[in-house]
Formats: sequence, C-alpha cells, structure tokens
Amino acid sequence: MSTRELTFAQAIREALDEEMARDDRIFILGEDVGAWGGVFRTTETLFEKYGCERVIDTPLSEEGFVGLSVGAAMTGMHPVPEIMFGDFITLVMDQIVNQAAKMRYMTGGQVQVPITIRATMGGGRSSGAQHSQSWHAWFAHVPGLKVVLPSTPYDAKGLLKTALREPNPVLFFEDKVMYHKIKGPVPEEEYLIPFGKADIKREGTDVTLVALSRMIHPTLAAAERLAAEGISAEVIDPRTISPLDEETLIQSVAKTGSAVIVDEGFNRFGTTAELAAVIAHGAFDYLDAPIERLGAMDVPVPFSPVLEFATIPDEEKIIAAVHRIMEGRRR
Amino acid sequence: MSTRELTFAQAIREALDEEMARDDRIFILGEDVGAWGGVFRTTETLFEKYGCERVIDTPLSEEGFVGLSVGAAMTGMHPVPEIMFGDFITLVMDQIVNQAAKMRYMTGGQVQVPITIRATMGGGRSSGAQHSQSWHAWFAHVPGLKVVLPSTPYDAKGLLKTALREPNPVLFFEDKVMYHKIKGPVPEEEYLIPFGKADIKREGTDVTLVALSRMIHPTLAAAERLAAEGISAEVIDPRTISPLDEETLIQSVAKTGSAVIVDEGFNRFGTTAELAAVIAHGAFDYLDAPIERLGAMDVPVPFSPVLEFATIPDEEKIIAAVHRIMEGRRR
Amino acid sequence: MAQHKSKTSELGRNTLLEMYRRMLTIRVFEETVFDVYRKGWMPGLAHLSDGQEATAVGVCMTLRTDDTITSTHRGHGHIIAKGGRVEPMMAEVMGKVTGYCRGKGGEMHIADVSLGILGANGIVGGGLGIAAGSAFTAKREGEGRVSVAFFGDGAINQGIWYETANIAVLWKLPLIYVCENNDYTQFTNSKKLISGEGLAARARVMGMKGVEVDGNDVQAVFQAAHELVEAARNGGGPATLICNTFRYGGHHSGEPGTAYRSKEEIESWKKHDPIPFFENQLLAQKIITPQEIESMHDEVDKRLQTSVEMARQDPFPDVSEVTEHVYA
Amino acid sequence: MAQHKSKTSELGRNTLLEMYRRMLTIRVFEETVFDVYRKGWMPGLAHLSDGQEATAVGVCMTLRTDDTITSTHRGHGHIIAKGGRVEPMMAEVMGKVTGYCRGKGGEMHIADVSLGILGANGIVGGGLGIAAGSAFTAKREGEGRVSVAFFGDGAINQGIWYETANIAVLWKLPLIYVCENNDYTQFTNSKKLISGEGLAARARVMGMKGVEVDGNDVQAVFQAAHELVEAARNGGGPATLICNTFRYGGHHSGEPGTAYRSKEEIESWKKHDPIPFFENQLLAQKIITPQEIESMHDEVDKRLQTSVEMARQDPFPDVSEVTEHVYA
Ligand SMILES: Cc1ncc(C[n+]2csc(CCOP(=O)(O)OP(=O)(O)O)c2C)c(N)n1
Ligand SMILES: Cc1ncc(C[n+]2csc(CCOP(=O)(O)OP(=O)(O)O)c2C)c(N)n1
Ligand SMILES: [Mg+2]
Ligand SMILES: [Mg+2]
Repeated sequence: MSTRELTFAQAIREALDEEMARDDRIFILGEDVGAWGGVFRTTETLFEKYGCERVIDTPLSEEGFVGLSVGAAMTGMHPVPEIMFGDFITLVMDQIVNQAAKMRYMTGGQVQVPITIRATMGGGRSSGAQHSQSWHAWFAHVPGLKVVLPSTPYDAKGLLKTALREPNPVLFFEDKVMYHKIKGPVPEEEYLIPFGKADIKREGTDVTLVALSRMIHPTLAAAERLAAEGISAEVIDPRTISPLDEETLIQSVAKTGSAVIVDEGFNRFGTTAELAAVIAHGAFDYLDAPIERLGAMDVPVPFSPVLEFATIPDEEKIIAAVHRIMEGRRR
Repeated sequence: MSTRELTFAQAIREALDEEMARDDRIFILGEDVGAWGGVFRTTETLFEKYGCERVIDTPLSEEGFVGLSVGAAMTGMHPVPEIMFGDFITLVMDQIVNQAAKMRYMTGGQVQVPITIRATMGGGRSSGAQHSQSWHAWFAHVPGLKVVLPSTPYDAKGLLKTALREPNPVLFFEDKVMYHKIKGPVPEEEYLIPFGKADIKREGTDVTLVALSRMIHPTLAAAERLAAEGISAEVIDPRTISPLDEETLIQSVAKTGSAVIVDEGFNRFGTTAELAAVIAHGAFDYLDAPIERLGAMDVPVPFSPVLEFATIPDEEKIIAAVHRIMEGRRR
Repeated sequence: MAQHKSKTSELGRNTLLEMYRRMLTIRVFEETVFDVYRKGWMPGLAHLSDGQEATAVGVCMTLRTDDTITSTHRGHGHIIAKGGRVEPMMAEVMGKVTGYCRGKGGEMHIADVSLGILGANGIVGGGLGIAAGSAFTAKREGEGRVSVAFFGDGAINQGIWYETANIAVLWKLPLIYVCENNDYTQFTNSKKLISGEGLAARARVMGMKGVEVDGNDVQAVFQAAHELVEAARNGGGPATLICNTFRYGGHHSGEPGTAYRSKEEIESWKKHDPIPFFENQLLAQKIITPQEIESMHDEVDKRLQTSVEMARQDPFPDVSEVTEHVYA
Repeated sequence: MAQHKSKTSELGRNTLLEMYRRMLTIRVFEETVFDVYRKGWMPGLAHLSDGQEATAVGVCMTLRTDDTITSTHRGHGHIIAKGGRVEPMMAEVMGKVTGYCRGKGGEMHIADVSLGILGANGIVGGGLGIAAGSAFTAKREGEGRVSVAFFGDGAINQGIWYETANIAVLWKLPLIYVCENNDYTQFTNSKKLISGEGLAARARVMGMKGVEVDGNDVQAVFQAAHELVEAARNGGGPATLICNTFRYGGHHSGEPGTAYRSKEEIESWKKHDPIPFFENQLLAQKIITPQEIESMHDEVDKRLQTSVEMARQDPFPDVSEVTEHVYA
C-alpha cells in the first residue's frame, strides 16, 4: 500500500472529494464553503470541481440551511452542512434533535436521513468562549444520531467516507487545531473505517488511557514519557462515541486495572462521565483504582492563554492523573 | 407549622405568586401564559393579579423571547420565560448556552444574568417523540447554568423560590405528569430550599437508590416493596444536578455499598452517567456491585403506550435492578 | 368575514367530486377521531382540523403524487387531502402496529412518504426546513416536482420561516408556503402576536408572491394554489399562499375552543362552512345531485366506521419493536 | 456609491470635535491593534472596523450614557464610540488582567456595562436578543432609555432578527436596529445572500421605520439616528437604520481582505473615507483648524502608544482566576 503524508484538513477534503465523485447525491453547504474554499480550507478546490450547485454558499442562517438539509436528506440527497464553529450548533439543535434524529423512528421506518453534519470543536486558539467549545457529548445523548471524532488524518478520511455512505444522521466533529498542524500517513488506496470500532493507538499493560480527537496527541506523548518511567500505558481512541465500542474499553481495563479518560468537552455530564460509567460497570471486577476523568475544566472557555491552557487537558495533566492512580494502588 | 396539601402545579404557582409580590423585577413570558393561565395552568390567576406587563403572552418565537429575557436579566430584571414543552428548548440553546451561561464570565464579572427558565419534561402521556423529552443533562454539561428538578410540591415551591432569588441562570424542569397528579404537604409559612443539597427521601442501609424528578415516586414505591423483601433501600433525591451534592451520594453508597440511578432522561451520556461516575469515583473503596443505570431507553420516545412505557423506568425495573445488585453480591 | 366568490372552475367533474369526497372524508375523520378520543380508545390528545377542509384539499388537489407536503401538529386534513388512507391513519391514532408509523409516530406524526407526505410535525414551524429541503431535491432532480409547506398563523413568527424564505427565493426553490390562518394559536388571538403588515406582505418583501385567499372556498384555494404551484414547477421560485379559515373545535380534543373565542365568532364561521359552501356550488352547477351527495356521505361514514372497528381489533406493536427504526 | 450630502448640523462645536476625536481614536485603535497582532503581542485574531468609524460614532453620539448598545464580533468601534476607554480595551485584546473583562473575554467580547456597553458578541446576531431585552427593561423603567443593536449585513438573515423585530414592534420597545452594511460577510458578497427588497423594506413590513443612510457621513448618520432614537425615547417603538459603509481590512487580522474584493472597490470606498470627509466639513465650517487637527492626531497617537506600552507591562490574570465569575 503506497502512503503519503496529508494534513488533517487535506484528509477531510480528500474524503469529500472522493465521495462526491462517487455519489452525486452528496452536496456541501455552509458559510464561505464555496468560492472561498471554507474558512479552514477543508472544501478548497471542490467548488471549482463540482460547481456552485454542489458546493453552496449559504446565508448566515444556520437553522435554515440545516433544516433544508434534513428535508433534502429525507428526499434522497446526502447533504453535508458545515457548522463553521461547533459553538454555533446551538442554533440548529431543533433540526438535528427533533427532526433529523427521530424522523425515521417517528415514521416507523419510512425514511432515512443521510445527513453528515460537519462541525469544528476545540479550543487553544484564544478564540474566546463562543468559538472554542466541544459539544459532542450532547449528541451522543440523542438516540438516532451517530457521533464521530477523528484524531488523525488517516482516521478522518476513513471515517468521513463512512459517514458519507451512512443512511443515518452523523455529527462529524473536527478539532480545528489539527487541520494544518497534524500530518500523518494516508494511503493512496481507498479505505473505509467502520463506526463503533475503537482503535488501540498504543498497547500497554499498566493503565488504560482513553482519549478522543485531538486529545490523542498529548495522550500518546504522555504514554511515551510514562514508558520512560516504567509505566506501560495503553492508549485507546474510541473514534466514535455513538456507537461506542464498549467492549474494547472494558477489555483493556480488564487487563490494566485502571483508566484515565481524556476529552476536550467539559468534564461534568460529558463524555468522560459516560466512558467512566461504562468502564466502571463493565470492568467492575478488574478496576483497582478509581477512574480518572480529564475533561475540560467546567468554566466558559477563557480568552487569555494563561487561563485557557489551564482548562484544557494536556500531557502534564494526563501524567499527573496516571500518577494519582499509581499512588492509589500502592496504598 | 401549619401545612396544607397542594398539587405540584399549585406549588409552582404559589412560588411564582409570592416571589412576584416580593420582587417587581420578576416577570413571566411565554406562549399562552397570560390570559389563558398557562397550558398546564401553572400561571393561572397571575395575569389577573399582576397584569399583562408582568405576565406576557409572546408570539411563537422561542429564540426571540428567550433572547429578550437574557438581555432583560442583564439589565436588572428577573425574567421567567416558559418553554411549554421542554422538547422545544432545542430552539433556544444559543441564547441559553452561548449568551446567558457565559455573559458573566466573558465580561469578567461585570454582569449577573438572573433568568429562570421553566421547562417541562417527561413522557408517559402518549404525546410522541417531540413532546416527551427530558434534556436536563445537556444543561448540567454547561458551565454557568444551574439545573433544578423538583420531585414534590414541597420541593417545587422551595426550589423555585430560590431560583427566583438567584443571580444566575437557572433551568427549572417540571415533569408535566406531576402537575395535577402529585399532591403533597406544603407549609403556609415561607421557606426556601438551597441548591446543591440532596434530600434523603427515605433512609436505608442495603442499597442506594438515586432518583430525580418524577422518578422519585416509583423509586419510593419500589423501596417500600423491597422493604417487604427485607431489603432496606435508601432513596436520595439530588434535587439539583448543577450544583450536584456529590457528598451525600457518596456517603450513602459508602454505607450501602451499591447504587441504582433512576432518571427519565435518555440513559447514554445522560444524568445516570454523571451520577454513576461520581459515585464510582468517590465511593470506590465501598462499592461491592456495579452501579445500575436506569435512564430512559435510548430510542426516540414512541407514541404507542405499550412501547412508550417500556422505555421509561418504573417500579418493576427499579426492583429488577436492585435484584441484579443483590445477586451480584451473593456470587 | 368577506365571502369571496370563487370563479367557475375549469376542473372536470371527477376532480370536483374527488375534492368533495376528500373534504367530506376529512370532516368525518375528525369527528370520528373526536369520538374515539371521548370513548377512551386512543391514547394522548387529538389535534383536529374540522372547519379547515377546503384549505387542505384546495391546495393538495393541485399536486402530483410525487410532489411533497410537510404538515403541522394539525395534520390529518393535509394527509387525507394528499391521498392518505384513513385506515392506517386511524390505526396510528390508536397506537396500533397497523398504523402508518407502526404506532410509533402517533396522531401528531402521521406520514406516508410514498405519497409525498413527509409527515405532520409537533414542532411549530418544524416542517418548514424539511419542505425547503424537499424543494431543493426537487429542483436538483429537475422533474418539475414542487414542495408544499403547511403552517399556521402562529408559526409565522418562527425565525425559520424567514430564514428558509430568504434561501428559497435566492435559490429559486419550487416551494409553496401555505399558511392556514385560523386567527388563533393555541389559546391566543394571533392579531396580538403578528406585527406590521402581516404575512402576505412579509412574503412579498422577501421577494416572492404573497397571495391571500378565502380558505373556506375550495375552488378559490385551488385556483390560487394552482397558479403558484405551476409557476414553481416551471422554475418561478417560491410563493406564499395565505388561506383564511377557522378551526371549529378546540386546540386539541381535550378542550372545546370556546373559552378564548366567542360563540358569535364561531357561529359566523360556521355559516361559511366549506363543505355546504362547496356542496351548493356543485349542486347549482349540476355537477352532483342530492342523492349522490347522500350516498357519498353514507360511503364515507361507513368507511370511517369500519376503519375504527378494524383499528380497534388491530394489535399494538410488539414491545420488541421499541428498538427498531432508531437507525437505518 | 452615492455620496449623500449631510445637512449642516446643529450640533455644538464641542460635540462635533468629540465626534471627530472618537472617529480618529477608533481608526488609530484599529491600526494599533493590527500592529500589535503582527508583532505577536496579542493572542488569537482581531476583527477590525477601520473604515466604519462614522457609523459607530454617528449612532453612539446620539445616546446617553445610560442607553445601551450591543455589538458584534467587529465591536471595537462601537465601544469607543459609546465612550469605552482604549486602555482597558487594549489590555483585553492582549489578554491582560487589567482588561475590561480581566482577560477572560478577549478581543471579541469587550464590554463596559457601566457605560451601557453590553458587550461585543461572537455569535452573528447574538446581540439582537440581548438588545431587545435591554429595551424591555428600559421601557419598564420608563426613564426614556433606548437600546441600540449593531449588526452586520450578514446577520440580517438570522431568524432572531425577525423574531425580535416582531416582538419589538408589538411591544413598542425603544430598540434601534443599526445595520452596518459593508456589503460582505466574511468572504462572500452579501448581495448573493439577501433576497427581495433588502433590510430597510424588511423592517418596514414588520411595522417599523426602515431608513438607509450613507454610513461614512457621520453627520448624516447622526441625524438619521437621532430622529429614530428620539422617537423611540418618546414611546414610538423600534426602528431600523441601515448604514452603508465598508471595512478596509480583512474579515480578521489574519487576511488582507483583497482576495474576494477588487482593488477598485476598496479604492473607491477609500475615496469616501469617513475621517477626511468629516475633517473637510469641519474645516470648511471653520469648526476646527488644521493645527487643531494635527494636535488631536498627536494626542490620539500618543494615547494609543501609551496604551500598548502599559498593556504590555500589565500582568496576565492569575491562574486562580480561571474558576472565578462562572457564577455570581
Ligand atoms: C416550537 C413550538 N412552540 C410551541 C408549541 C406548542 N404549540 C402547539 S400548536 C401551537 C399553536 C400553533 O398555532 P398555529 O401555528 O396558528 O396553528 P393552529 O393550531 O392554529 O393550526 C403551539 C403554541 C409547539 N408545538 N412547538
Ligand atoms: C451564528 C454565527 N455564524 C457564523 C459565524 C462566523 N462569522 C463570523 S463574522 C461572519 C460574517 C458576518 O458578516 P456581517 O454580519 O456582515 O458582519 P461584518 O463582519 O461584515 O461586520 C461570520 C459568518 C458566527 N460568528 N456566528
Ligand atoms: Mg392558527
Ligand atoms: Mg458585513
């Protein structure tokens, strides 16, 4: 298999490109996604290639264009609306939650709603409280939706291609810090990554580190440093949180006896809660230390970098959490 | 202390009435809350008493009137917008999450946002997938908000009065099934119930049952039946989930060694996850069985009663969960 | 209420009789559901549309089967008008597995996608985005399909109306907004809730036609709708039709609708009941005879009675179905 | 662009000079922030409003201190125009604890509630609900206070504009909608995004005045705003003012704004720069002398330079502050 290095943004764009070529029901819509190529350059060249009928600049009417997408999906298209900053997804909750997510169920299976909602997430860019949030946990709480959080260019491409062939509504969250900073191998050959299949990014025996989206990177770095200390950390990326591969998480903790969950969504009532609860239940007989939850600090995201970075999980905080576990064990 | 029996709806109305008399910054707005007295009769007589300037019928513009409420709160009023069915709160997420919840933080403490958003919750009325949902977990995931779920007329009155004196945004969820069906003692004398203080509705020693809002009632009934079997269940009502009284939950489980969490929100990524995670962490050394999570089934709420009731936690399901715990212990 | 005269229609006899039959079917369906509700044979509440038959039928009779509609919480009429069958509707109302949605949707969520009925909707304004999307697909497919969005005078004030109207005009979508203006939201007169010049003017300022019509005159509705629908089919873009009408009953079956509306108001509308109004036109034009009317009434009554009997005997869904249809 | 002549103002000399000073302060503030950005002295991106000074100042100079404004992502100009001090603004831009929001808000969220500045807002349309609420409070308090909502031509298409406009008209709220129409959203010409007759007409159909004005002519803006503000103060209800203007720079400091806008377009607007335009009026009317202009420039330059130096030396917030101000 021949492999190149792509950025996260390039991998996204390539997935869109390949799937649009394959399936002319797919169209992209959002603010500045067309001629401009997307605020984060993820739709660059697609406007030129597929034209203004398939890569569509919308007015600043998120509820309107996502609502339109739901109806287009119900009638046979596969719309890919873009929510420029995931924070703005607050404006389209009704369309996602009350319409897209339950249309199939409410009609007793008469329709499919193949809509792939791409939204950004994540802070660390000093963009302030309204341009830095990560709301994926909300959607995993909604029956009828699937929720995807890729962490590498490879995963991004394979998962997005799967999303674009899904007959169900998918929330696809892209951490904007990764777009141009994270590069990684992506094969030339076509591949898909199934939903609901966690990826063990690093094997280990002493502690399980579960991380999502961009958080995989500081987690892998932490695992490296822990190895130097003689602590063997297994790093697992669930990749999708709805469906969630509970099995892989539980099996890992059955082996390691403890877990740290790392996520950039707010900690309370967030992804770290569900994952901790699932593991605490499924690996009850194997856990030898309380599960450590490392979500973002439960405060609105502050602007000033000294404050903002304090709120986001990082290598140091992950290592500290592992140390807490190790100490607990020694006692 | 002289005590009468009030319905849940009467208790709500009395709290509104007393606080409106006390504080003329408080005003109510929503659809049909005025002359009609509210679809669930919770604002009855207030229009006559306080006039159309303080009990205001709005157009069907949820985002508009909640947005207006946020601005009114920032400038010194205490608005009480009503979301007739909690399902419609999807329409106002931006106003709650991006505006109300973070205005104080983003301004470095310059403003307060005393807004009390009343919303209904809960199914069991064959109202279908868009009129039966319970979204409180979403809001407990948002820093800057407080989230209240009363289970009795007594709690409803005392907690709502507290909300109406709060300088922060409060989401106040009322299970509509309770409005006219649940009656209970409410003293004539004024009282307030603080946020963040769980209420032990029944003491016990063998298992901790944590339940919210209407779920308290089947939980208490289950506890009664379990007592007949010789199982002593402690029943705890957190009453507010943000702030959450972690201490009381953990202490109870430290005593009983196990817990069942009962909530009418969807199970996955919901309130049961956070509570289970908090207990599993805080009572790690005391748990002798996996925590049982009894949220609503993770499907859109179905219409047909045979299906709908299958999705909602009830006495039987609670007892079954306790039996699972007891069996696990015997092994 | 001004009683606009409708022009003599150029429609054939069969079409006119079918219009009458559908109006009658809606009326009897609603009355039957009310009866079913009172007898405790259905769970929940019913949102009935008797009084508004001419609007639903006048609009839907201009449509092809592959045209789509989105409906509201008060959707039974639209569904019947678009060709929906009363038997699976009645079963759905009762929560039976033989219902259109296998009992999962319920009274407020009936759909028959094969007939272009994309569903009633419990969110006021909830059909507007979906209808815009269906119009988008229609335009893309280029087969002259149109999309109709029914909504009420209350829904006018939802931001999504404005957002989709702007988009529909810009993208020339074949979308017809049909406002059933029955002057009330649930319990409030909507005059108190609508500012300025009203919806027809709001539609025009957004760049589309805004036409108002006597919503109790089925031929007038048909003619106005027909013009807008054909223009949309031919690439003329969206339009808005306001049909002034009245619901006879309460907002839902649990209240009579008399506390916030005067007897006089209700009576004055009943004097312009869409069914006898149309009946008289048909009789005057000798398109139908009194005997034919009577036998059609019998036929419709019988069909509805049978639908109730059948639905009552039909099974509820099996509990195992509860986890089906969450995902495709 | 049509160059409307502004009538000779009846304003006193001091007011006119203050208007000029504020416009100049905005211009120099934005240029200084751009410099600060390029030097890497601020985190994040800046959204600059140079070119749009006359709109901000023309509107805000009609206001009392206890009147409120809500602003947008492009808010610096509004804040200075309403009396905001550049020192805590500059400190906020740099994320320092001496900033208006203690470094927690940042460039896009500056507020000075004591001056009626309810905050810039990162959500397009995010200020509209808040402004309506402030107008509600103002009406309730009955002291003639008004509320102004600034927003852009992109925000016009947010449903909340429509929802609050309807409510504001119905409830006669003292709310002035001020649209800064700079013809672009981020990277798209908004002509492609706005259907029908445009915002002034949309406002009128909702039942309020809709007035359009040369947004680069500060006296014209002042006069138009003044009329609408005074009417609102006196119970006349809401109104909309569209100010046609142009931003010179990019959407944010990270892009030059030249890829999607032609050189000619930018240059033609620069020929109608609001600052020399007003300067010439003031000179012609002998309200100010060239020397006074020069010394005002010096003074403003110096103030801004000092603000940067001070802010650079100011401390960042202590990490312990991170959990403060979440709740009151
Ligand atoms: C978003 C939303 N808000 C409120 C409601 C509650 N509700 C149901 S019907 C209704 C009134 C609708 O009035 P209108 O649009 O005129 O329709 P009509 O009932 O007159 O047919 C209201 C407020 C709802 N279902 N959805
Ligand atoms: C709800 C929302 N959607 C999208 C954005 C991203 N965004 C920021 S500014 C902008 C364009 C705004 O255009 P306009 O209202 O004309 O203001 P201008 O920048 O021209 O002052 C967009 C799309 C946002 N901040 N909020
Ligand atoms: Mg109505
Ligand atoms: Mg603009």
